[in-house]
Amino acid sequence: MRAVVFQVLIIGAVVLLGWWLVHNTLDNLARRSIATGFGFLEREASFGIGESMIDYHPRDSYGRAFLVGVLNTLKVSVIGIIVATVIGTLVGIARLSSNWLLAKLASLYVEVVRNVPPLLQLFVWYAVITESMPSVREAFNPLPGVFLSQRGIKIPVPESDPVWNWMIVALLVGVAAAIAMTRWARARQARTGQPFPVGLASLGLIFGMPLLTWLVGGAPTAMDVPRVQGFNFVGGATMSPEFFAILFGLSIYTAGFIAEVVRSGIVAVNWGQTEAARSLGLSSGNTLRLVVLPQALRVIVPPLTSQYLNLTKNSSLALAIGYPDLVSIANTTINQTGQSIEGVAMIMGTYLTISLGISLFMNWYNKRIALVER
Amino acid sequence: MTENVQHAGSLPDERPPITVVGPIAWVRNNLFNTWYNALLTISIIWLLYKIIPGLLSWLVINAHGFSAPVQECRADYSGACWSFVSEKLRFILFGTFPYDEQWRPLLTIMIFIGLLAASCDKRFWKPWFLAVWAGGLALVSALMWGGVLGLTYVENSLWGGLPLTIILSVVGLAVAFPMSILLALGRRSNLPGIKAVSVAYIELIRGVPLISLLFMASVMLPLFLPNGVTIDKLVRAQVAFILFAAAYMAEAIRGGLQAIPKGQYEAADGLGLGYWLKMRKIILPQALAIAIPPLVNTFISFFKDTSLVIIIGLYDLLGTAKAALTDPTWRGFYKEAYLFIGLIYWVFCFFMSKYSQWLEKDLNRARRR
Amino acid sequence: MATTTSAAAQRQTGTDAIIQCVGVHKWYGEFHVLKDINLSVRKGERIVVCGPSGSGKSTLIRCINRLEEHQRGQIIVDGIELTNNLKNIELVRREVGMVFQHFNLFPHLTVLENCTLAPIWVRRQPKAEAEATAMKYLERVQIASQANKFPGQLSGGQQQRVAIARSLCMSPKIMLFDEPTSALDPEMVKEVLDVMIGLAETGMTMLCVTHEMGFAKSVADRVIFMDRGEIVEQNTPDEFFTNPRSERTRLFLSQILSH
Amino acid sequence: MATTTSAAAQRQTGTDAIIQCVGVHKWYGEFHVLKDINLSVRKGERIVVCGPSGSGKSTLIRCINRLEEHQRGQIIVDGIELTNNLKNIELVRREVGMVFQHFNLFPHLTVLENCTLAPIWVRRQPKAEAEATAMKYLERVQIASQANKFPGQLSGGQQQRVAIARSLCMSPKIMLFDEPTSALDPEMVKEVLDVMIGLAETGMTMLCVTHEMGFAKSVADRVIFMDRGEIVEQNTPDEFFTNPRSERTRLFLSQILSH
Amino acid sequence: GQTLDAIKQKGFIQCGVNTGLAGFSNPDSSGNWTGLDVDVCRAVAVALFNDPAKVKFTPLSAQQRFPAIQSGEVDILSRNTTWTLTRDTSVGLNFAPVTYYDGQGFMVSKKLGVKSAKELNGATVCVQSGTTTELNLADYFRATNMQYNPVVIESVDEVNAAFFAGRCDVLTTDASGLAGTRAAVAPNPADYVILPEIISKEPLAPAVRHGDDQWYDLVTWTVYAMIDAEENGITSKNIDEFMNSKNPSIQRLLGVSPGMGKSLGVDEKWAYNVIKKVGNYGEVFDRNVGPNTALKLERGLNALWTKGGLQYAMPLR
Ligand SMILES: Nc1ncnc2c1ncn2[C@@H]1O[C@H](COP(=O)(O)OP(=O)(O)OP(=O)(O)O)[C@@H](O)[C@H]1O
Ligand SMILES: Nc1ncnc2c1ncn2[C@@H]1O[C@H](COP(=O)(O)OP(=O)(O)OP(=O)(O)O)[C@@H](O)[C@H]1O
Ligand SMILES: [Mg+2]
Ligand SMILES: [Mg+2]
Repeated sequence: MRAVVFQVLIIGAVVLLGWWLVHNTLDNLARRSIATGFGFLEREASFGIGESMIDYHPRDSYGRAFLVGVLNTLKVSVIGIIVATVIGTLVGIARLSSNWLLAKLASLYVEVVRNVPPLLQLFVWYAVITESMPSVREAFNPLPGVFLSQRGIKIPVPESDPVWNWMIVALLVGVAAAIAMTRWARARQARTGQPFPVGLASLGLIFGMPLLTWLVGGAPTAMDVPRVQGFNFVGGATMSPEFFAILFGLSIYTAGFIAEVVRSGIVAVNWGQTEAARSLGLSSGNTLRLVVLPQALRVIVPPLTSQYLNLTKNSSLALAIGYPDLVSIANTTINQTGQSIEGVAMIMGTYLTISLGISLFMNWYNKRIALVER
Repeated sequence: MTENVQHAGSLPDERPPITVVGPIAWVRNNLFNTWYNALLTISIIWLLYKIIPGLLSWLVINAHGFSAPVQECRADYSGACWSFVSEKLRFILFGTFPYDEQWRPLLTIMIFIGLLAASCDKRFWKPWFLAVWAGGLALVSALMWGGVLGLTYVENSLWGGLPLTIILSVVGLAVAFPMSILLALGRRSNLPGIKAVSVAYIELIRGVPLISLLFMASVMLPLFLPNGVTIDKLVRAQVAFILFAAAYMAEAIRGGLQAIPKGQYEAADGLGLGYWLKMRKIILPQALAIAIPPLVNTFISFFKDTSLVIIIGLYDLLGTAKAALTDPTWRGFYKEAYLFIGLIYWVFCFFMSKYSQWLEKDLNRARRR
Repeated sequence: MATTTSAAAQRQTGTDAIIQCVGVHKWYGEFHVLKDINLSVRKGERIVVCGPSGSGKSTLIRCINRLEEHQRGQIIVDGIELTNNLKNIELVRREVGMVFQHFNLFPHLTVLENCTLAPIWVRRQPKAEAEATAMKYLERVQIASQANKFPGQLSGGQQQRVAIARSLCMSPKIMLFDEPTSALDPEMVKEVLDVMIGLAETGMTMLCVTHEMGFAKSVADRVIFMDRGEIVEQNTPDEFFTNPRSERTRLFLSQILSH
Repeated sequence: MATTTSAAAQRQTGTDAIIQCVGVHKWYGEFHVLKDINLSVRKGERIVVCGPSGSGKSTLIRCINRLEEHQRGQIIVDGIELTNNLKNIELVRREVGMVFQHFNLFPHLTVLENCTLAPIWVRRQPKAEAEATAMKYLERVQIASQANKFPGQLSGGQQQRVAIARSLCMSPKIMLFDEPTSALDPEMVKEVLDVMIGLAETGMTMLCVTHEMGFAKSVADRVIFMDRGEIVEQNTPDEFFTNPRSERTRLFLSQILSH
Repeated sequence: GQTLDAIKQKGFIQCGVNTGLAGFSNPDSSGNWTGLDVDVCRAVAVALFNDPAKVKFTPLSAQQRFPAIQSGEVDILSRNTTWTLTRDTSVGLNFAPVTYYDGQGFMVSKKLGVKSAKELNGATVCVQSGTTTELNLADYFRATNMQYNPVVIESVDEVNAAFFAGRCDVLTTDASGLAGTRAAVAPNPADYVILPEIISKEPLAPAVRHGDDQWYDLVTWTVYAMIDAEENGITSKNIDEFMNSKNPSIQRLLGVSPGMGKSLGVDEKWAYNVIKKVGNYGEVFDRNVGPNTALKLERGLNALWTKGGLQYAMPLR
């Protein structure tokens, strides 16, 4: 009974607090005659955005501008998570390396990167990238058509041709074929015991199919090669220095944490497991793949999830170095429309959605690999 | 006959071959034990050879000393301008705190460092040490605000730099700590109402970036409050920090709570201890001990995250460094500025992280008793 | 008596030796663990290694399948010399089964999967075949009914029996045991010893570090006593227990039997 | 004979019953663990509960101090009916001591602190008084010399004795034991049983789940046999062991005694 | 009015300034606020309290400034804020006279050989976020039908650093900022040119909240007094000589002939105090951003109307 009263009181207090805040807000909005509602999303944004995954022009709406921001945030988060995982795993393994120099270097990396505020690191990376790259005219040209300069990395993209669309289809077919082949190979190994070089064959399928399509389609070679015109390169595709700075800044920062997560996961797997596997004659690769990693993962996955969430949320620091992420664009929007409540609500809602999505996926994965114990 | 007793006497211990001990063995075993390690070693040495000289020449060889005039730095950018740091040192450390009174924040920093250092010692983990902390905080407030003991009053909008960073994190964590305990207990409560509120709070706060919470505190808080009521900026930032820290620490503590076997709860119930007594005397002491390492990790990240208050125009350490860079005379020396404050952050965080590692080992040893 | 044994030992150094250690030395840093080990094991021989703690028994056994590296001397297993050559090491390990004190089962795999992992990936057996073999050995260690459980769900004795079955599934020519019963509760020791005795009866070459003197007496062809990294005495069990030649052996036996 | 027992049982349902269960039912989800339990325990009575694993013995005992909630029927302990009323539950728990299979000592407190915690905080005794009482009981369980150690430094048997002393310090009217010896090594069982026998001799009301039939024979006033959530048989120990009424009891006894 | 009463009661003015903009508001090495915007606030404090220290500064970022003035967190916003219609109306501000006439311009590297903003098609432009600059930039390129690629960064210093590192072809901000930046931050000022086009009008003025005309008047006339003093040649050094001036408008300004102070509700010597303790407009300009400072700004539009500029004080009478 007391518990019920207590709960009712608490929930009542929360509701009351909420009502009080809403009431004040409405009151204040009315008093200052500030407009509310999401109508502004359809108004013309009339500001430029440096990079976008979809077509965007200042005459587009605020809503579209916001979408550009969301996509940019997703882009950084997704690629960042992948890059951070790769770097973090490598560094984590390097810390355990028998090469003293490498192990020390890796722990130096972790100690430096984890103990300096990420915002500061972003500033440093941005400065390093912008200052160390050559100017447009003196762009570094490591491969034909690929240019590295202060404007970022420019790569050639093929000029539009129906074959390219077919190649995308072929790629998908290749992926599907690779999956089917993996299944088949597993069944065949179960049947005959002969393993099949699945990795190589999959690569072959995934890259070979589009290549074949390309050849069949008459091998169009017309490329939209970046070239200097006026101030900048025209043509090709770009990865901007801002994107690089935020991507690598965040990845390198988060990788410091992931490295520790990975290291502790691997250390948590008893050395006896490796010895047992090796003494059964399993090769070191198979030992890692079949014995150590599956066990390390269950230690690694939960803290890894938090790191992924942190990386995603830290991508909001992008506004400090000029990457047009969702916070940066929402900020400009708020500044121009004055609709801060809606703006902040949209920011928070988006991050919340992304975070919950990552959590759900990782929890599902974690459950799948959980150990059965007595 | 002799083969059976293979060695009638004990064989002497021989010196190991040089492939086992000594510097050559060390180099062989630690740097060149496999071909790929050899390759790695060589590429790392090459990389260091490429990087270190340039770094050294900028940091030391070509650098301008601590008293070099700015014109000298402007004439030659190939070395660091350390006179920027000496010129702006007091501003970076103490912000806009009245110049002649800056011994007060300095003392504050030292008191905090002393208290924190003492707190690292397990012998001080006693209830009376809370009183020492309370006394320390009282002393610090007296020092920072003044208005007593003949100290002039300094309002908190003038605080900045390192003391602000430390105050934000220490006070934030101190207040968030009890909150986080309640939240963690709430999340594990079997009262659905309490549980729902706790879960919603924790997940909502953890799902959004701190920066957007700070942003809300700075831009939107006035809208939430009754007309005319304003809240001090420092307080707002502090509250945002507390809300955020509480959610994160609650999760760390929940981990500790989950590690307590069910039997402990039942034994406490069986003795007739009520809920709060059970928590206070039995469960929390054990759970918190387990949760200390993740808690210290949270402390570290919050210490770093104070740098985000720059978003709302408070001059923490990073803020003062950036403001120092806006002095027309000294614009442009941001490398020196960032390096300097990066070092300060690093020192604090490094000690905390080392301490947490040590503590984890120590507690594990104690638990295995 | 003694002469027969030495003659037998002489014969064993002949060509049908399946394990041959010649002047093996090993150091851990400054510490000289194995000193001039000369040992030769015939096919089908069952050897028990004993000695005080820290005398290098485990190290010797682990050198034989190259879990540790020796620094001087030669170890030849099934005709293959153990060097840094990775291929050779893997070849040797296929032929040598090892059972550890702490079982080291793979906790993420079922009992059956534990047993079929190596046959499938190393011997490239078809899954069905590997499973059939595995079930055969699991039956032999009387644990077939647990085949689909995870190791975490089994008792220590059951786990150790699975570990033995897992090694047997690779049909090794030699089995190495490193104190296989010392991590078990007293009731479970018997289960495991029974399995090992059964195994010995099939004529498997076995090298077993153990302090179970009953086991040594009933199945060993030879008992090796080590101390401070040396082989102090090799003898038939009868001789060894009743008439140890070295003073040290006597001391050791008095301690272990009074226990 | 049977009539005497049932008559005795009849008498026990009278007013001097300190525990009374009337038509108690309990479910875990879909699973019906306790079925129509009627039980009445007089002051000073010593009851042993036995039965196969999973028959609901623990559940019954745990319902009596409300570690579990029953869903139908009444449980009245020392005149207080167990309902959702938190106050009542705490009152009952003060009068009922419980000793668990796994001791559940508080590892962060010394033995003495384990014993004084509840008296100080629940009974509000002065510390000195609580400590004196605690020492008295620790002496009774012959462990006073360990008073300042932490539980982690004691053997299982010692820990269980501390657990008993801890309960006694609250001067409970009733003591519940849930297989107090089954987590102990055989050598330690006797220590604990001795303490329990000593306790029985002081006239404490005891309800004890145990498979130690020797204990049952020597101290129990009544043995209760449970199966599948029902009380199948209640009887004096003599009757129970020599002349069990139900077929199930007989089967159970044959298993347990042959062990 | 409400605001003025509150200020008088608490005894100081709360002044919102930029978190750091060289020459306009930035803390010096000992943590004192300096700059043109800062001096305007000090002048108002002198007019009201005869004490330049009776003002407290709240550093505000671009996002924070309007909520801060709206909610009453600050009494006056002296934070390089452009006077626009929307801000005057829907944000609810009253702008005092312009203290700095600015216009948005472009700076480019000499190496590019660009002579006019018309040639900037396809350029990458560094711009600070959250200001009118961002919009003007978009408008300009749309109007001239050119393409551009913005790099939008939050803080001025990062914007400048990015530009001088070569990240952008063009740096755009208020022309005052450009000149100052070139003078003080550029590794080699001679390598950069400021293009002749000014693409927007940026009148920067202190602002107060709607609702207290008295307070607004005081801010307005404090600024005019400073300009008027310069028109009359009165400086903080020579002001005492003018106390005996026979010029009636000077007499009114310096409170020798009373009346002005009374109608503003302050001390009759308010203007005298302002000029004596803070200086006239020219002095303030020269001290903070003028040719002798690290910013090296010319008076340009901010010269007196008599010297070809736009600064023009309304008559004090
Ligand atoms: N990795 C290592 N580094 C250094 N010394 C080691 C290492 N492994 C073992 N030793 C030392 O080598 C000696 C022999 O070890 P080993 O494990 O072979 O002894 P053992 O005879 O098996 O003893 P036990 O009966 O205790 O298992 C011991 O003194 C041990 O301390
Ligand atoms: N929390 C629970 N949820 C669901 N079922 C439970 C729970 N606790 C116990 N059970 C089930 O209730 C039944 C009775 O359990 P109880 O622990 O009372 O048996 P027991 O007689 O004490 O057995 P044992 O001798 O093994 O301790 C068992 O079948 C058990 O699986
Ligand atoms: Mg060993
Ligand atoms: Mg039970």
